[in-house]
Amino acid sequence: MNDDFSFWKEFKSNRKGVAGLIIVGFFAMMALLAPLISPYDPNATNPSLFLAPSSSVHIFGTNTLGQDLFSRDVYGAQISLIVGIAAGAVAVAIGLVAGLVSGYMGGLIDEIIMRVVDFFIVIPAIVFMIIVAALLGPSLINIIMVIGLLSWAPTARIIRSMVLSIREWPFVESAKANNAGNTYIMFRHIFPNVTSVLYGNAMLAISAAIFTQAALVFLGVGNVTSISWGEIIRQAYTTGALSSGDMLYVLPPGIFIFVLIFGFILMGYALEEIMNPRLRTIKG
Amino acid sequence: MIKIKDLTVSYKSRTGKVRALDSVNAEIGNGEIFGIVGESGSGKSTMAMTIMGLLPRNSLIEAGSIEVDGKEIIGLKPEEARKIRGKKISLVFQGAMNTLNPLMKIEDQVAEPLLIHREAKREEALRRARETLEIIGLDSYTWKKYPHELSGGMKQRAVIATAIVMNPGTIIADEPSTALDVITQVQIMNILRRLQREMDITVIFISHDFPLVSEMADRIMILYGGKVSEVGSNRKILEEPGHPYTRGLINSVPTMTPGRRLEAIPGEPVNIRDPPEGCRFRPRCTFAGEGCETYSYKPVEAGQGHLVYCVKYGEGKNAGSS
Amino acid sequence: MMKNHRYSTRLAIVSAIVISALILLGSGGQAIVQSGGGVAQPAAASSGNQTFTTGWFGTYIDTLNPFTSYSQLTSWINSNQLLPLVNFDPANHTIQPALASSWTINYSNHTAIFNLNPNAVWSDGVNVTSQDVVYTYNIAKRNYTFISEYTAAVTNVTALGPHQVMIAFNGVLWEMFAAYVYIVPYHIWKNVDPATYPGYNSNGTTYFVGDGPFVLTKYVVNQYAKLEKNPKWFIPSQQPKISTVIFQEFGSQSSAISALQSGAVQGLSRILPANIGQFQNNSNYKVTQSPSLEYMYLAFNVDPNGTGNPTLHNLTVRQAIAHALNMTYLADTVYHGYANTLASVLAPTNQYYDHNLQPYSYNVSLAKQMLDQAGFNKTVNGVRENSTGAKLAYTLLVPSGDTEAVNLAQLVASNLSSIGVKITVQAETTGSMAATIWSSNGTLGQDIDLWDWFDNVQAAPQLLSVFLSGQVVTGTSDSGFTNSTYDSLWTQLLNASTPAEAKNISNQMQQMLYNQLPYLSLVAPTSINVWSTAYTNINSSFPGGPFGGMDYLTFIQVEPANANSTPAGSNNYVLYGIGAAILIIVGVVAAVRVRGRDK
Amino acid sequence: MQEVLKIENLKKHYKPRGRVASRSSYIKALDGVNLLVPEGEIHSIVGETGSGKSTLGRIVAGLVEPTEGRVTVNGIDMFNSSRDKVRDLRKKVQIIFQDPYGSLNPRFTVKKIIEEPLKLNHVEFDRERITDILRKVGLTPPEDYMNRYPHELSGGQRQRVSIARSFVVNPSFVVADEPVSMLDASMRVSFLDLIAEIQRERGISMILISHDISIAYYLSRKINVLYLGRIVEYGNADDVVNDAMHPYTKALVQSVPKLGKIEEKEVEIKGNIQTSSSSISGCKFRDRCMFAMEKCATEDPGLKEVKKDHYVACHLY
Amino acid sequence: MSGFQKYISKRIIFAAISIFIIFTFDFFLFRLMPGNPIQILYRSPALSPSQIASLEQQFGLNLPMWQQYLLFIKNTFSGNFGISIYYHQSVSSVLFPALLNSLILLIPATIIAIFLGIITGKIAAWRRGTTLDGAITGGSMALYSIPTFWLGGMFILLAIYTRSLPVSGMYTTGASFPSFAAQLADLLNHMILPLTTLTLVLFGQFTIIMRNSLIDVLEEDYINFAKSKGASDNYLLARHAVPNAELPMISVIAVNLGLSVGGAILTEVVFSWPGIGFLIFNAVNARDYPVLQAAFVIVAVVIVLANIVADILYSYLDPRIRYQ
Repeated sequence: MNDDFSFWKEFKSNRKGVAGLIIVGFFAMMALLAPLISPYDPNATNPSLFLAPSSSVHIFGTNTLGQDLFSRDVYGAQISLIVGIAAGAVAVAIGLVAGLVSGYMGGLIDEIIMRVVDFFIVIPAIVFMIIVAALLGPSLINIIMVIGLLSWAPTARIIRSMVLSIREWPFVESAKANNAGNTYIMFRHIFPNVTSVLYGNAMLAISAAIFTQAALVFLGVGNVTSISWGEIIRQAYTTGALSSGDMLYVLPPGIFIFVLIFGFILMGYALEEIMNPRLRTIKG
Repeated sequence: MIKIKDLTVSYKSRTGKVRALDSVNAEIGNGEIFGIVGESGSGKSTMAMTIMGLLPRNSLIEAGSIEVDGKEIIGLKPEEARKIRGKKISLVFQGAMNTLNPLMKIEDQVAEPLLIHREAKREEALRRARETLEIIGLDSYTWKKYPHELSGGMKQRAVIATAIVMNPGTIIADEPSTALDVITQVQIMNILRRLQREMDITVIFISHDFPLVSEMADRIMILYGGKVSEVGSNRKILEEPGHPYTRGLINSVPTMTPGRRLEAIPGEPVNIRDPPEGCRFRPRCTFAGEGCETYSYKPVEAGQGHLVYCVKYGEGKNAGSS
Repeated sequence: MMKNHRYSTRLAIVSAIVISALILLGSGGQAIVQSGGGVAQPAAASSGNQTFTTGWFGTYIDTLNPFTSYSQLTSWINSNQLLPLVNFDPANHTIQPALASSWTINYSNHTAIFNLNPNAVWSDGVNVTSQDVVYTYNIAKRNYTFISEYTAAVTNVTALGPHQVMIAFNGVLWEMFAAYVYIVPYHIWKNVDPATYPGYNSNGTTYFVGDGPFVLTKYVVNQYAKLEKNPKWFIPSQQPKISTVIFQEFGSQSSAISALQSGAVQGLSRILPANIGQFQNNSNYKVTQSPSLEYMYLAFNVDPNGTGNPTLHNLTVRQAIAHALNMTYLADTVYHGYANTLASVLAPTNQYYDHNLQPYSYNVSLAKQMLDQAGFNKTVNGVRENSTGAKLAYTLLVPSGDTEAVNLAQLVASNLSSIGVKITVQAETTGSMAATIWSSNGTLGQDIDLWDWFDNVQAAPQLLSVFLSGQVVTGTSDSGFTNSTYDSLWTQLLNASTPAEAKNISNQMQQMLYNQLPYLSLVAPTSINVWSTAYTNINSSFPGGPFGGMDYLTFIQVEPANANSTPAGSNNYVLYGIGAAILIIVGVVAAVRVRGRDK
Repeated sequence: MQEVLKIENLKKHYKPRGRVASRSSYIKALDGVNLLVPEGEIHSIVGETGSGKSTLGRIVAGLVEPTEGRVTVNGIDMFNSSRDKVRDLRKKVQIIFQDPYGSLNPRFTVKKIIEEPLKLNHVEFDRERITDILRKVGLTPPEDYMNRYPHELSGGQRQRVSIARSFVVNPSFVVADEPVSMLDASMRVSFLDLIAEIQRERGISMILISHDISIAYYLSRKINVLYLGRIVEYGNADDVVNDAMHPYTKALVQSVPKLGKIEEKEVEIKGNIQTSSSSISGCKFRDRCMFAMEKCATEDPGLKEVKKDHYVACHLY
Repeated sequence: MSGFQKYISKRIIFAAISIFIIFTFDFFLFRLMPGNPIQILYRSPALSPSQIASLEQQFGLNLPMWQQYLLFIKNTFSGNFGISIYYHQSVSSVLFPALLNSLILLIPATIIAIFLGIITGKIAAWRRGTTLDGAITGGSMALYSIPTFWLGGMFILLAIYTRSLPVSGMYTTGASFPSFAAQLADLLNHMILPLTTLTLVLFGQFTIIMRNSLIDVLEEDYINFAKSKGASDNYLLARHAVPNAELPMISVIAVNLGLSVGGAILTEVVFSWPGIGFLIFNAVNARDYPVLQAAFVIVAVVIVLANIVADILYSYLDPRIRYQ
């Protein structure tokens, strides 16, 4: 619970956090500047460039439609980031509200919300997502909502446990003794004090969403018509580029997914370390 | 006999180095209860940890020496240091609630030092542990219990039993009664007194509670901001306190004497991250004046073994007793 | 002294026991099918024992029940172990003897008499009789079976003797369908519910009873079906030269290819162009092409009650779209040339395919001109619209599981953007795609979909029935084409008295579809086949390829190139297995030991 | 003399956590407490952890509803009056918490913290009022502190802010729940003095809750000794401390450390405080009492006035 | 009732509630989705409306919703999940062998990953703040970040290049085994790649859990107290720190089981391992409602039950609950 100034100071001195930020920043630039970076229209086909190997013209070669893989890899950053951030935001927002209400209200409401949270934590999310995504259809919004609506439970649980401890703090009692209403206490007193864990949590939610999106696309239930890393890997599998040993087809998108997720996770852990002093490497 | 010389310990932190103990000297005689009094940030716990060799990893012993029975213990190899811990000096922690491993039975925890130091086989160790528990006043009912099944007072007794099971020469009791109820506190204190008397153990008794220390200790050392401010026998300190801080502490003890007004010490304890120049008590001291700012903590001998670390000692107003 | 909390060690031991138990259970849990009754013993492992494994991906064995199976793989497997009355030879479009050794057909009174091969015997030793045929045809006509369409023209089946049956029928086409009705053993099936019977006995004592050259001896769901030479096979001239055929299912092209490379699989059909290179110049493999049974098409929602974009009801718009697509480019780009363009709604190998039809010419300016004439002459943001604001903007549904189809759809979209038609490609699983197309109120809900048909009934223009009225509610028609003339032509077709008449009617129907364009046929991908040169005598002229084919002829012909050669993929698994076991054990032991020892 | 706080037969029973509720297993945190605090006086509640003293404080502050009994402040029933009256009453009753770390919202500035009760209670105020109270509690100059966050203050300064917050609305009654127990010994007296000073100046009535009878003695006029939810002794501070009658009170007094070495300290008491459930009949202290008689097991000793203004609940008297 | 029994019965009640929620959710999820499975699956040119009706009746799709629900609950409890639309046999005869195959892969992977995770997590926690800790935590996070399906693909590539290990299936196709040992050897041979993939993915996660758990424990007073008894570092870790850190790990791992199952499903699909994940993958494409529905219920219930086992284990190992 530090003010913003010391937060940035702490963050800057956290090597994981800085590394994560650099990675995420790199991919954000990639997504934003994709039209400038990519040498070709990622959708332009060319029958004569069937699975062209890597060359100075096509750095990563081309796919079975003769589309430039490098350009597609660059554009792929967009979907990953959009889905990751949007789904992460949905998950964190729902988790926050559910956790706040559950922890603060207590009683039956808490019991119900926690049973639902238990349910969502226990059920194998990916199975559920495969089924729901397959049934709902794979538009971008659907994918975001499916991932978001199914990943809020851990956040809710963390927020709830924080709320449970914060609501017992004397400053909350003091406000209560002064006729403060529930909404006031929830949003003026408790909310600002739980936001600190949200940052780290949001990063982890985003990384999970990126992973899930790629996995859903790979399984063919995601949005396979837009350019995404998961789709490139899927194509490599289904069109036999993998079995023909075309390394530059499969390696880059996989590494991109991996590094981007890694970046978010690094940031998440860094934020958690900053917010939760117990994990700090050196006691302050 | 424990001799502490010029002990200086500091902690590294993000904002820089913090000196928790600064050139502390003390001599603790065999078989006595040596009380150390200090408020938060005075360095009293650091002292306990330094003697035990249990300083956290971000700490640094900058200077000084600690001799136990003539043997230097600072800078010992880990294996050597282990031979002293629990065997020659043992520690009674503060916060009885969390000192015991929740997954182990009481008797196993009490017997553990014997096993660690290979003093006894398991059966023998358990037998001795049970004996010790009985001495401390815990009957067979408690032996096979887990910590969460005992009350705070019983847990603290078990901790004391663990500390004495090896017959160490010295026990360091660091706030042994904090978080206990006043009545339990009395019982724990009585146990420590009895042990010291009957087993001829040296007890280093550390507390923030000045009256409690004065009930217990033969000699008292008062720490303030990592520095010693006064050290001497219990009686001398109470009757002829030499340091304004000591006097302040005495005057603010609520003794329940009818009609007695207590005197407050103004201000707040020193922030050891940013201590003032010279005498650290200076900002709160009513006698502060010339020389205090440059005071180098040269003690004044006020009597046999009674040292006062005040430049104004003996001067004018700072001479009388309370 | 450390004994209290060593639960990790105990945990490890308990888990090891649990895992072993699971594996034991697992082996019992597999549906291991052994020939029952000790009658039909599968060929024992002996020298000269040859196993030919063919891989398959995309669709799986659903059930081995020939009445309820919908999977092409299943019908292929069944064709190897169950005989129909007659076989259809796609090479010369004639019917050949199978279970029936001879037959006489009387077109004037619409009856046919089949004489069963008196040697025919089931693999459990029971003779094949006309009772089996009558039973099979009666089951096949029930409406839950998926072969009821093949028996629709059959009005009655009667046993004239133990080896003679008489079939009463309508039309001329029915005899072709007879090739797709596999006769099942009555003495087995009378005890089961044919609707849910999996096709083999699944209750412990598992066996399959067939009369084909091979018979199933082992079936593992979602993995493989193993067929071994049927010792009771009754046609000596068609004795298989290999002992075992395995149909293995793969999750992806990649794993199938790697299995071929490692020697676990000896033949694959329908591999992708991307993988040809690995095998083409390798003397261990042979690569061939076969005509395909499959073709890709665009279906336009012309359902009068449909909820799609109504501009598609305009024939000129559909024709303009047809002219705007460069089919050759599509075939070259998506299939790298391993596909042919086509003009009708049947597979080009179908006997009834009208070869007079030619694909719509690729003519962008003509297409633009047609759209202008149709009133779509205003272009807003690159999308044409007419004076009432109706836009030529469509959603194109495509099955996401089929990468080529998705690619095809994307190329169609970019092709059509050049004439101001905007296509949004939406790839979905076939399930949700179907849900969009056949919306619940019996009308079509999509704009356009890109899908494929497998024209597996090569002897008849069966697929023409898709365009009959009322096929929307059945979930068959995805175009909603309704035309009473067409419907009456179909009735005529079914009742045609000569094959030539049938051909003529079917040509008229194909012409009509060609002109009306409910479907725009795009390409028919060629089947690319690879097999190990350790085997010879593999006929690749079958439509669909030898390992994607339709009957047992492939496998009775397959022959080891060298009788002494052992198939690739030697059993070094024991070695690896032991290595892995040691690794796991060492890991666990190390984990237990190292605990607490290191710093 | 008018009483500000009047508590009659106050009971608070808790359902034990995670247990199936049965009447007999209820924990009786308070079991029939009567209390009367006149205007301008400080009364103390003394007892060990588990005696119910904090529950009492929280009920008076309106944070917990009692199971039974009446609490009136200035004659208005705290729990059975109209909403508006209760709201108004809450403004009049303030509480000072023990923990200087947890009692201030780390996300609020000092200014915001002190303004909060004023805003919540719709009291009109100006900047002056805030600076005045800050100056009063010794945070001078006030401008230096107004915009600071709690983590920028020392422990003592936080407790001063906490005191300022409680007094800024001009309460007529204050509950001080162990106000100095978490402060260093050298600061305690000055805080007690500060609280007493404001109390005297403004004529506020107060209950002081403490486990340390010596602190209660220092500050308050009357002392109530609480044991397992019951008052076992009540009287003037001097009488209760120097003429303790109940064995428990005697033990409490004896246990207070005094200056000077002692060889062995006698406390005539055994065991630990138990939780109180209704299954205990008679005197709740009898298990720990050196003087327990047969009568103690069966008969509940009521609070009797043994000397003038000195009440004891014990069969010895 | 002792605290232990009370704790366990409470957990069982919660689990029962969870299972009920799962059932209800499962049922409505599948009924409320658009589309008719008959139309979708049996895209046959000659299917008449009466045939469709007959199929609907066969699969119980024509009953009113509430009847379908009651039927569903009743059938689920009796282990009757209906007839698979695709396989035309009882769902359980397809599902349970697949579940078993999944467990054969998942359980060893989880156990190996836990053991390795405990070791590396312990090293990292003990040396926290050092380069070694950085390397281990960084590496674990990296492993945790690798897309499972991609990692599996890399192993397939490797196997193809070296032509060494089988990359799909569970047993050698069509092989009949002379002995259990031979069968086991074949199984292990097929298991190496999927097991390695899954273990690696889980390993990173468990390392981080163990490290954080241990760091929390190392801050506890009883660790310092044990040190003050003269305990060596090894003794301290083995006797005090690790047991206390492993306890919370049990429940964290149980809670994360859903996640592990996710990894297992992707692994199964990549390696065509005939487990429940592969079955689900196929059933999604075939829109086999009954199989999907049952697979979801079974997986969820297995995880709920695993959580109960973990709870019982936890409460058995933790005297604070055992003797309450």
